[in-house]
Amino acid sequence: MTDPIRPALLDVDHLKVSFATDRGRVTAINDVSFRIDDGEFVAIVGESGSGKTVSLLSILGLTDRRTTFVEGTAAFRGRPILGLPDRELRRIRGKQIAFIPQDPLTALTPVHTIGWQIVEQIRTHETVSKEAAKKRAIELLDEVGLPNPAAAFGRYPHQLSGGMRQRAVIAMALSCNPALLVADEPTTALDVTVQAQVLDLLKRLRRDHGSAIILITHDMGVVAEVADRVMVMYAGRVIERGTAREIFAAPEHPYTWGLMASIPPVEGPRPHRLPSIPGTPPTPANIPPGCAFAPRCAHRFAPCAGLPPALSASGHDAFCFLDDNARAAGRAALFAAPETAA
Amino acid sequence: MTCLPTGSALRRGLAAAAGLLLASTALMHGASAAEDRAALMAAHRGGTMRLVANAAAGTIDPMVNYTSQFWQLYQSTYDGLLAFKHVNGTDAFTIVPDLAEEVPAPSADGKSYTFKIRKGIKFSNGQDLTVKDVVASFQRIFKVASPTAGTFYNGIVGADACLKTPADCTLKDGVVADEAAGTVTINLVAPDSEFFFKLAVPHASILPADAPAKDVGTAPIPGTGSYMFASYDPNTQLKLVRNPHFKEWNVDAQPEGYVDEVDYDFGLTEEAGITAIQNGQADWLFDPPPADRLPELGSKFQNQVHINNLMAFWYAPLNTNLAPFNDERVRQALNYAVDRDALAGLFGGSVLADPTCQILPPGFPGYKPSCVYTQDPGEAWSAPDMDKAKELVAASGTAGQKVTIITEDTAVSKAIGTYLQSVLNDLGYDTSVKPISANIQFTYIQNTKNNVQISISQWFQDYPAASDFLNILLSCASFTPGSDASINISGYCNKDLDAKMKSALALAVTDQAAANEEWSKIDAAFMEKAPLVPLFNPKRVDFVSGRLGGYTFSSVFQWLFANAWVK
Amino acid sequence: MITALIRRLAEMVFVMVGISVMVFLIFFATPGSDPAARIAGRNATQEAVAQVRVDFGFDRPLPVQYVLMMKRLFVDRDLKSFVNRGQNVIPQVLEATPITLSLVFGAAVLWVIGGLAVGVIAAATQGSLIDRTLMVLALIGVSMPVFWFGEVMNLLSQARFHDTWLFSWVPALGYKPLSEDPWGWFKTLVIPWFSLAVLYIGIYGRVLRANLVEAYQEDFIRTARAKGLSPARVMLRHALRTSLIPFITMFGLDFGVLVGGSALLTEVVFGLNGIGRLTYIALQNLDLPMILATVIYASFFVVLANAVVDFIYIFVDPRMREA
Amino acid sequence: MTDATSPSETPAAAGTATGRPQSPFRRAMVKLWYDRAAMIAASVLVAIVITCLLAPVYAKYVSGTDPFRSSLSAKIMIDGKRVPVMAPSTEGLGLGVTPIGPTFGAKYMLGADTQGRDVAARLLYGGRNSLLIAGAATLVCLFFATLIGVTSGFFGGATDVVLSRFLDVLWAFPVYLLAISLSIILIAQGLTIGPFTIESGSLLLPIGIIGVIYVPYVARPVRGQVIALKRSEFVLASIGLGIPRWRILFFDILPNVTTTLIVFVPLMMALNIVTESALSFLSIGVQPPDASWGTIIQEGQGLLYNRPMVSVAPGIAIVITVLALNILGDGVRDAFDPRSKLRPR
Repeated sequence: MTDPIRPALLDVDHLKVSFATDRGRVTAINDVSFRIDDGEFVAIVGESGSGKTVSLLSILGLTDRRTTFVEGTAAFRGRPILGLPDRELRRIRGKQIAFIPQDPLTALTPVHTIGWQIVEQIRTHETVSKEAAKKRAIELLDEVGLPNPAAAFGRYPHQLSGGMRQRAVIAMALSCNPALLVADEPTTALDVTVQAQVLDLLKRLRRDHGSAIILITHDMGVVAEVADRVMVMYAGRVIERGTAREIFAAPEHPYTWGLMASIPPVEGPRPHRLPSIPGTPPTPANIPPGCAFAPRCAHRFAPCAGLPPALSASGHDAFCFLDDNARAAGRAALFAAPETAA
Repeated sequence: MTCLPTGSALRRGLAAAAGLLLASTALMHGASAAEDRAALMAAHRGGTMRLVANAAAGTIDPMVNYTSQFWQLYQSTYDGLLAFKHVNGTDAFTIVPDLAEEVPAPSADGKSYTFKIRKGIKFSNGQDLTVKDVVASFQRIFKVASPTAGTFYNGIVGADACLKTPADCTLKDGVVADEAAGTVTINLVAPDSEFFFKLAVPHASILPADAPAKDVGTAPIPGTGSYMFASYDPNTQLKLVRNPHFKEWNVDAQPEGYVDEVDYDFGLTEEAGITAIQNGQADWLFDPPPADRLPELGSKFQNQVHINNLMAFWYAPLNTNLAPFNDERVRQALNYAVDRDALAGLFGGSVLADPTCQILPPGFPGYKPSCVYTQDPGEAWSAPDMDKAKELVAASGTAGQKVTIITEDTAVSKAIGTYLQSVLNDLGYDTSVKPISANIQFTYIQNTKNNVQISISQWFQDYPAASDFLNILLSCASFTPGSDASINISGYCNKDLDAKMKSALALAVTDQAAANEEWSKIDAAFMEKAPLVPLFNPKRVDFVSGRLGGYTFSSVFQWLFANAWVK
Repeated sequence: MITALIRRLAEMVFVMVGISVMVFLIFFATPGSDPAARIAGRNATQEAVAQVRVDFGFDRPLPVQYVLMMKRLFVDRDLKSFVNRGQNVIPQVLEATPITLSLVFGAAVLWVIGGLAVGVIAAATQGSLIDRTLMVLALIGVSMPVFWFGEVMNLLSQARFHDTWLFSWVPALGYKPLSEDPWGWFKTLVIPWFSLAVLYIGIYGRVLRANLVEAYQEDFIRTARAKGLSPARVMLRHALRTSLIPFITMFGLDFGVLVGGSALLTEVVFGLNGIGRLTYIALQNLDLPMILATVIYASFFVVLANAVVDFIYIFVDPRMREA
Repeated sequence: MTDATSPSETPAAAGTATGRPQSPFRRAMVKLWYDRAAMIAASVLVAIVITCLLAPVYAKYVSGTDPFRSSLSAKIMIDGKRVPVMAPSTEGLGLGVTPIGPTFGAKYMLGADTQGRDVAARLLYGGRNSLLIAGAATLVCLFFATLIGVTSGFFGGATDVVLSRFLDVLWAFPVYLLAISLSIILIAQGLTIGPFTIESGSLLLPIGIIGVIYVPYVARPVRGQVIALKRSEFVLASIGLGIPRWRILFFDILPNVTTTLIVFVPLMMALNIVTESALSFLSIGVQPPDASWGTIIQEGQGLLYNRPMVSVAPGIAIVITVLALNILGDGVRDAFDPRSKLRPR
């Protein structure tokens, strides 16, 4: 899959992000490495607070430079982008890497029209006339499936429904034909039917534009539908990685099992209650030493007090002490559970 | 009072200087006055003079306005039948004929005067002055409810009816015109020794018969003076220009002015006014200079400063009907205790105020220097006598009572109040000070309903007669309980002295000198009873521009702008 | 829209009537407020006082007096001062207005520019020394009583350093009409403008900085940055543009209140005969007609400012348009 | 100083470390305790208050003069020479009398005022009054504002309409004009309410006036908050459970309003000090011989040209005090109600 000659689209290596707080430095992201190639659709999955958004924001230089410290390397098409001067980074941001924010209501500046904001992005990166930019914006709005795009152009964010806003945001992200789209939970704020439409849209866009997509989500169901590859994050680390098929077929980390179990079954009777992982994820300030998931893990045992072995360079792997047998057994027990409970 | 010697020496020195100045001007008005004046006129005539003041003085109507600020201007814009002489100092107390050809002698019973009106005088609108205008003007005093209608002109026959129903005022038998003879005869109910003075104040100005029979406010009425009001806006400017129809008829009564135009600008603070004069942007400031500029004026600009006695005094009326000042001893005690030199300091120093312990101001008819409330009683005040004061208070047994001093909220009045509070506290009272707006304080302290115990006030002469102080401020008739108009603020009514004042007024009709003797005795008699605490006689500081010449200060109407030049 | 307008108008009228009634009642509750004797003049006879009382209608019941006075103020427009006899009240107010407007308008220009600059620079350099210095200065500006600051400015420019090059251009206190002497107008007003503006630069700078800092935590700022916009553009077109809404509200109300006479301390200190000083003097003199005229004028501006702010709100914030 | 860009609320999380949930009040106090600027400001304020309270000591043992008694003819020793406190001008015509300037010694450290009184001693006494009035007026204001705001917001209906209109009228009346109108009347006559009479010179008058004029500024946000609370779920739940209204008022509404009020305290104090000085500057605040910083500035105005210290010194005292109050106010607001947008004026 990897082409040794051509550099990856985005190559992140040993990313570490820490925050300055009142009580000293707190590490939020630790030792995150991954790479994405052109046209790939990668999902990063985890509960809120697991660091999935922060890691991507820090790569894009969108964290607060005064309070956030980013270490490690990240290269976009072979060019290191961490620590790049803001001026140069800005040429990549928005043009080659576009960001689709989570809540389109708060993510759009309320006092400007949709069209104005799209035109602004186009004209920031390309020297085109206002008219041309407007025409382009309307085309984009049309492309993302907004009915009556010319009218939508002059609308303010609050005048559109949630789904329309999300489409508008996607249109904006697409405006410079980016090579990489980073979508931060684009469907969370939407209701189920609209969610499906937006996901379809993303899939279609990848097909039409050939952009790679990183989808940040906490919803394994979404992942199953669209992703080529999956990374599961917990407490600032990647704890499992593999192709979507591998992970859905044979999840290896107990945390991933928990996530999978929380997907409502597509067929059959709905369970009374979806099983959930007991406890809450730790905040960056109090990540326990050793395996961070250990306190919530039903399978924890003595070694979990230390750090599990690092993930292998590629392929399907999990950040866990359990050996393959134990993994298989745990997996089996978990998937059986809902049925027995029912 | 260790600083006294220097103070009084300075005072004496200044008095001498003032005397010299007086002598030189007197000379000028001597033998060849007319020629000198012609020469001066040739040399200095023309130009525009700029006067400045913090604020205007209200209505421009000479029969209604009762402020020294505008009375000063009326001297050269309007004429009465008679006038105060336009000269320096107390010579200005002399009555001279103005629109009348001469000062008439009274009739045998002393109740009627016949004035022969000068011919050929025109109002500034070109109309001729006739006897009709004179009659109408006297009616108008009542029709516009002039503030002094009931006090100055109530002695004219028919005035009673006019006061009751002003609209129908005719004064049919009081002011009688003889068109053929060109005379006007004024009949009085009783002889009045001060009637000429009353005719010489602006309220008795002769205006065109067709002047509106109501307060004209900001619309000037044509007059006969050497200047006329060209425009008036109380917020910005009052402009005076030469009366085109004026021809000088009596230089003592209505001299022709030097300058062509007078711009009187309002709205400048005192500070700004002083600065403007220093920079030569203005020629004269109406308001007294602020205290913190005085040292600078007295040293750097001493040639531009003129200091003159005012016929006025600052005093503290004591309410003789309220404790503790209903006790004569307390009133005397306070008189003894007050350090009048310190008070003069609050007014700007001993150069600007003379301590006084009597009611009549120096130089005034009937004035005889005397001071009982001092360490060595005699002619002049020397130092407070605290021991005596404390004895008196102890005798009265009033120590510890509460006293409230009502002052104006101006700097000087408040400072005096604060000082008096210290004195009263020293005497054993529990004292507080209550400053109220200057505009309200004067009526507030008069009304017995407000139960004012002691206040700070001033009295300025209307015309040079002892009665203008003593009779007005302390007669029983001036005391009206429950009214805002009760100028006897002390509420002091002494039947004996009241009778004496009446007889002095009557005596003055025949023998002014003997009457003045009487008045000085009355002055002293009142001070024995101490219904008020005289504080000091203020002086007027005029700060003028370097180019202003011909400065003349009349003791009646203060600086005479028509006698000054700017070229 | 029309009903809203009418409602607004009714509210304005209500508030103004309320204020005038309040002032009227306060006036008649004041001892020594009976203007008859003051109008009659010093040493007037009782008859003269009584005459004045009848002439001016002080003997009539209070409601009648109120209605008559309002009628003379609004219908006949010839209400006259109690203190300066014959002086019409309305022209006085009209003449004082340009002075106050000059003062407040110039100060407003200064404080809007200053407030924007302080707020934007501080927010852009948040946490740095520049930010801290600006915030301390702003706080000092907020903490200085305006009359005292004005006095100190006077002390420096009129007395202490008047003879030096620094302040030798400063003219004497007072006002010069713009129409007659534009340069003089400017020179006399520069220091009053500055003195008045300092407080508001402080307030506006602080509020704007707080709003901007808050805005920077909003998602849309992240979106804007993710779009690759320059920091300046993010600040000005996105953060500032959204933070301007409370800024404008504040500005409208402050401007209204100041034009309505709250600049009186500055006017008193700098000898400017504006509305504030007029009101203050009228209050001190208990000149009821003048008080009523100025207070109604003042409340009119305050209420008007409220209405204008609501309107501008709709203009600036598209979210308000449908509401 | 605080930064909320970090994804979690780290400082707030500290509460859980002790294992026992802290009350919001305690937590806010702890946060305030760690706010360095606010604590410095608080110390400065305490120092100012103590210094002002020591005014009689200063007057008696240091300056040795009675700051409320005129001493127009007093003399003091400077450099072995006896110098009059009130020196008549000796130059030229000898116009004017100038009080002694700052000696920077024990006596007349900051010079004398027009009455020959020690400005430094008066400054301390003035500070007592300024602080007292500002503090008391704040309490008065908060009391009435809470009363009106809570009554109006909680009971609604006709009560609300009447009170809101009343606030509207007060609101539209420029603050200083309102204060001046009230002062001119009350200072002339004092105030009589039933059997109680406040004398015209009493400090209670400026306290009352300043307290009242800012009521709308506090009452409106309080009313808004009460209305919001009334619609909040926990109050609706209480109503649904049939809990009596007065209980809801005292146990659910008032404690929540208290936070707002605490935030208002230092800000209102700062505002009131400035207002008091402005009124006294217009000579309608504290009445002589009592002093406040405003009256000293006002008295010094007449000496600005020759003895600027008389009005500069109290101005600096005001600036320092108000600055400290504002910094403390910022700290209190950050600690108690970080999202509030209070802007009392």
